[in-house]
Amino acid sequence: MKAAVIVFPGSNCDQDMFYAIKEGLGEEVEYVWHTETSLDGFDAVLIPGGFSYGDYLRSGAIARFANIMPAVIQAAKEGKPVLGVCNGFQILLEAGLLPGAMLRNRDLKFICETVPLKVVNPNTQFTSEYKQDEIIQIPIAHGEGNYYCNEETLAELKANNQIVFTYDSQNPNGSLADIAGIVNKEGNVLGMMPHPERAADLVLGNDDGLKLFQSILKHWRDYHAAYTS
Amino acid sequence: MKKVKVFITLKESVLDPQGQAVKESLHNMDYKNVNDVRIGKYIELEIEDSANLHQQIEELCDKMLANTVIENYRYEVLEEVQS
Amino acid sequence: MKKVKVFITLKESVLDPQGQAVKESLHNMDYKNVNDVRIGKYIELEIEDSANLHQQIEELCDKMLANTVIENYRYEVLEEVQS
Amino acid sequence: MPLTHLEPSPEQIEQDKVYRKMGLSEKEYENVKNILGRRPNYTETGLFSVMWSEHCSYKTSKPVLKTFPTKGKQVLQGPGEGAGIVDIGDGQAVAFKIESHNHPSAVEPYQGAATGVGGIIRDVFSMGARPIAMLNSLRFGDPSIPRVKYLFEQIVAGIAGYGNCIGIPTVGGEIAFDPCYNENPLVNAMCVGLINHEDIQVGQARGLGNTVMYVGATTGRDGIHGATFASEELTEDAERSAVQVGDPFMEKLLLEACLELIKHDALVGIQDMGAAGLVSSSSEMASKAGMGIHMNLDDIPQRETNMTPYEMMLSESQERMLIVVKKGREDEITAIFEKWGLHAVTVGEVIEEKVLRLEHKGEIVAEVPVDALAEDAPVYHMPSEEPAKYRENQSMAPWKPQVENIEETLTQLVSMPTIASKEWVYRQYDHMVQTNTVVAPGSDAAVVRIRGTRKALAMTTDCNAKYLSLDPLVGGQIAVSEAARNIVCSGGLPLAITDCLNFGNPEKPEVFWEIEQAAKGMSDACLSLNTPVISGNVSLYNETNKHAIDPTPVVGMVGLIKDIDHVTTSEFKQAGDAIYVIGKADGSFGGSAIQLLQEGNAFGKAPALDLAIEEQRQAQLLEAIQSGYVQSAHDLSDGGLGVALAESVFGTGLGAEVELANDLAIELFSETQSRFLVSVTKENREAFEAIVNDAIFLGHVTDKQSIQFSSKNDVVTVNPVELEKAWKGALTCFMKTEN
Ligand SMILES: Nc1ncnc2c1ncn2[C@@H]1O[C@H](COP(=O)(O)OP(=O)(O)O)[C@@H](O)[C@H]1O
Ligand SMILES: [Mg+2]
Repeated sequence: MKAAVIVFPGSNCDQDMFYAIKEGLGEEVEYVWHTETSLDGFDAVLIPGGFSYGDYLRSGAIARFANIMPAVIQAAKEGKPVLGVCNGFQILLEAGLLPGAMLRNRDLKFICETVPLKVVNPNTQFTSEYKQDEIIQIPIAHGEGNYYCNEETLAELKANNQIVFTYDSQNPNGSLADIAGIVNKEGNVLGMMPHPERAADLVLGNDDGLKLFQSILKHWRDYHAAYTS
Repeated sequence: MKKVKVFITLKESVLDPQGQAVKESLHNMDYKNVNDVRIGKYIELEIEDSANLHQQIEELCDKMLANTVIENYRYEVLEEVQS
Repeated sequence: MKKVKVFITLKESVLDPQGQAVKESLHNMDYKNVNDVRIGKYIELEIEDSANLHQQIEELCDKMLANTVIENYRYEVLEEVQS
Repeated sequence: MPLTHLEPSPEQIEQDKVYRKMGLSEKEYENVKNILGRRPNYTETGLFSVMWSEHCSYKTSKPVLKTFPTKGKQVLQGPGEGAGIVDIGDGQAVAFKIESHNHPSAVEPYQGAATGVGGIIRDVFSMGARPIAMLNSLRFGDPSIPRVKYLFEQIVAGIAGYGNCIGIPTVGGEIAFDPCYNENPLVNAMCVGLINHEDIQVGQARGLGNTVMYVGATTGRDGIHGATFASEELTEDAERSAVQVGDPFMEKLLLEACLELIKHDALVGIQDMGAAGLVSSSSEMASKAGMGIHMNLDDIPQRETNMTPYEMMLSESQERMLIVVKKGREDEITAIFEKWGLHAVTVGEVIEEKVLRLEHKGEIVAEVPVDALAEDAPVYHMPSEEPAKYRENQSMAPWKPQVENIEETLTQLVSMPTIASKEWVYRQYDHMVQTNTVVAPGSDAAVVRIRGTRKALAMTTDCNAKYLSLDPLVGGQIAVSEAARNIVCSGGLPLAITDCLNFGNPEKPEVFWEIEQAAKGMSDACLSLNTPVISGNVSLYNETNKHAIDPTPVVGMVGLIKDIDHVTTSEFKQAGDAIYVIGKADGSFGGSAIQLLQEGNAFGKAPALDLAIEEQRQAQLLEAIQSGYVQSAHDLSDGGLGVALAESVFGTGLGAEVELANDLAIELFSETQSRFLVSVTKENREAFEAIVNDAIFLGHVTDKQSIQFSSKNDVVTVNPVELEKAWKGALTCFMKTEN
């Protein structure tokens, strides 16, 4: 599998994502600069966290107009897995690949800590290695992770099983329905505020996030096996 | 050259955590007569005039300056400014 | 009950990194006719009327809403709103 | 049209003593006239006034700084450049420096702190190093005062805002509260970077005819005279125009672009524009290279219209760098910056004559010798005098606390803002980005691994100013020793220090005496512990209404952990482990937390320190850790053994039973120096004791949620759950209560 890590000016978790794939997963990975226009040849698209364009105006608001974005949208249409973490999630929202928007954290402060997440939907290509309702420890680090959408959208998210991760026990940022991560209807675009790439190396004391990347890989392998056999 | 003022506000239905916090601290500071606080953005643009100026401003607002999932906007086009 | 609109802008001499970044990206998106962008805050208050309303609003702005070391503010008091 | 005609003429400057307002003394002005052989014009007077300010020239602190030990096998770059650099083997090195942004933070706390962080990061990447971690050392007044609370909240937010955005983890630091900082908070930021030996850069403008380029943010009127401002006491009407706004996004681009630039062979020299902006970067680069610079100010990217040469040269707009490149290679350099959306522009060239020559609208508007601005700035030997307060403290009879209820006292101690958990603060800092943080804030030193090796770096900042207020010499020794203890407890060998000397007005002989004594103490400790001073910063005039702060020489230290397996943290690991304290309690209470708690102020003698013992214990503990015998290690600092034990239990769900030889109040709360709390598995006890001479066995880690202290005539049990609540909640509680 070959993954692309999209790099915008101001991305700062690009390396972390890169190492999660390269060292955590042992798969091929390349950085793709925001000025590129094609993602041909990549099997998965990863939009890392950080402060693209300084988070100025609104987080993700400027990045969605980068030259690479049409290719990201194209990849999503083709059914390739697209993962947006933290700022990547915010960009996916701004780009309309996922529904809803982000507000500032309830207590208006940036929060960096490891929090328990519940895997509400293990039946996606990003979560198949987790068990239903498994509690995992994943770091968060954001100032605007307070997910919001209107009632119809929320009803739809629930009806389609699009809520993938929720905050367990304590909601750190005030997000609607404790939402920490959602997928699109088709199930191939995941946006999440917590950082699985920060929990993919035991030297740092936690590899609960690794299964997310392993799920992507497994799905890709199964899919390939189906096509090549 | 025109000066354009854009006012961006959160939609009524959307909770405004910042406005809430300001209101609470105003109450704590004994400004009890402040009933509501909503915090939005105020953007000033200097933009070269064109035939479809209004259309262009709306495009800018819709696409970039405001997130219409949660925000409303309003704008005013002001007098000519010297460039 | 009065509605008050407060406009908070960065002082002229103070750098506006947000405005700068937005301007640059508008240029990259081919909105080359946007010459300047300054980003400030727009705050709406609902406040019970009082004899010294203006004094109170100014106090609020000075103490809490604006950071007068780097920001200027302006406000408008609007029509009565129903509470 | 140039606005220079509005400026006073050279004659008027002399007559009306305009130079005084800019911060030059009569004598200094005369000196400038001698150097130039004429009266300086307005721009030139400005150049001298900022470059000769304490902040840029260290004119009063230089004689003191000269006494620091700066040499060592490990030192690749000592003081004098953007940051100091020490070797860590395998062709790798670590660059670090600490810097103050006290005055700006007192006026505009968010931006003051943010730009402080931005400035120190530039210092590190301008050496060619990639910043891998940030720390910060903060001092605030009494947190029940609303203004203090506001400063605290905003300063922390500013540090977070900048560091989080740029993507460098903020992994550690320290915070203390004391009324002496009520109006004068201290904000010291430290940056640590990683570099390969061959990439080390210096800020020099070498090579006749080479091109001087400017890159980064545009120049505005912000922060004009900031350096002078930092060299004065804070007054009510302190110059507010000095406020600068940080742009971490711009800095992130600048950082990435500069680290790419470093690898380019067309680069000759690079320096950030920090204090005194264009003047200091250009004159220092030229002076160091023995050359001069001709600059055309029309080419300086400007944010505002009608800027005068004076304004451009003195502006402290942030996120700017000055670079010197080989002539004819400018396009290659421009291309690197273009990729990052930045515009590098040519603004001048290196000339033979050792002058800084400024051209503006076709005229030469200033011409001054670079050495006079930089290396040959005046140096003053200030009178110093032992303060009466010191003699009084030395002659006092030892103070002893009266403790009725151990549990209550311990609860009060862990609730003191200085001792309480700083989670409220570091939760706002992204301490994990870059995914190398092995030990996050909350233990002794932070630990950051070096990817692709077995190595890791331990880092910390420390200074207990209360001890220094009683005895700056011993306090200075303790500050360095405490930093080293934290490094050792984490499994690291202390390598070197950076320091930030925060003091009051050096023109007062008593204050200057404190500076000298503190520096002497720090030097003693640096020599004993083999941690030379490789970089640092001085912040004087920290006074409001004539009250100086406690002497606060903050020590930033980095240590090398040879193997990631040696990483050790402070909390207990498992029930059954043996608990040891290294070193006996001797009843030192001068400046202790319990004295502050019970008496409201510090008095008496500071705790004594024996550097030979300090060195020996640190070496032995490190050996025991490296041998794999140690489960947890924690140094005893504020609050003594009682607090250290409690901290080692917090968050573990474990408990402890310890037996102490003497009176519990003395055993638990005295702040005798050079002590450590260590836990060791049963199997390793003998091996551990064989290495560490002064280890005293105290008892065991238990799986009961209680801490039991017993002595000959006392048994006291403390509930660690309640204690932890008090410790964790204290700061949050302070920040939540409204005034
Ligand atoms: N300003 C700060 N920023 C980040 N971390 C901090 C800050 N202040 C304290 N900490 C962290 O809290 C922990 C306890 O700090 P402190 O009590 O000063 O430790 P010690 O006494 O061992 O030096 C340390 O891990 C320290 O890095
Ligand atoms: Mg410690």
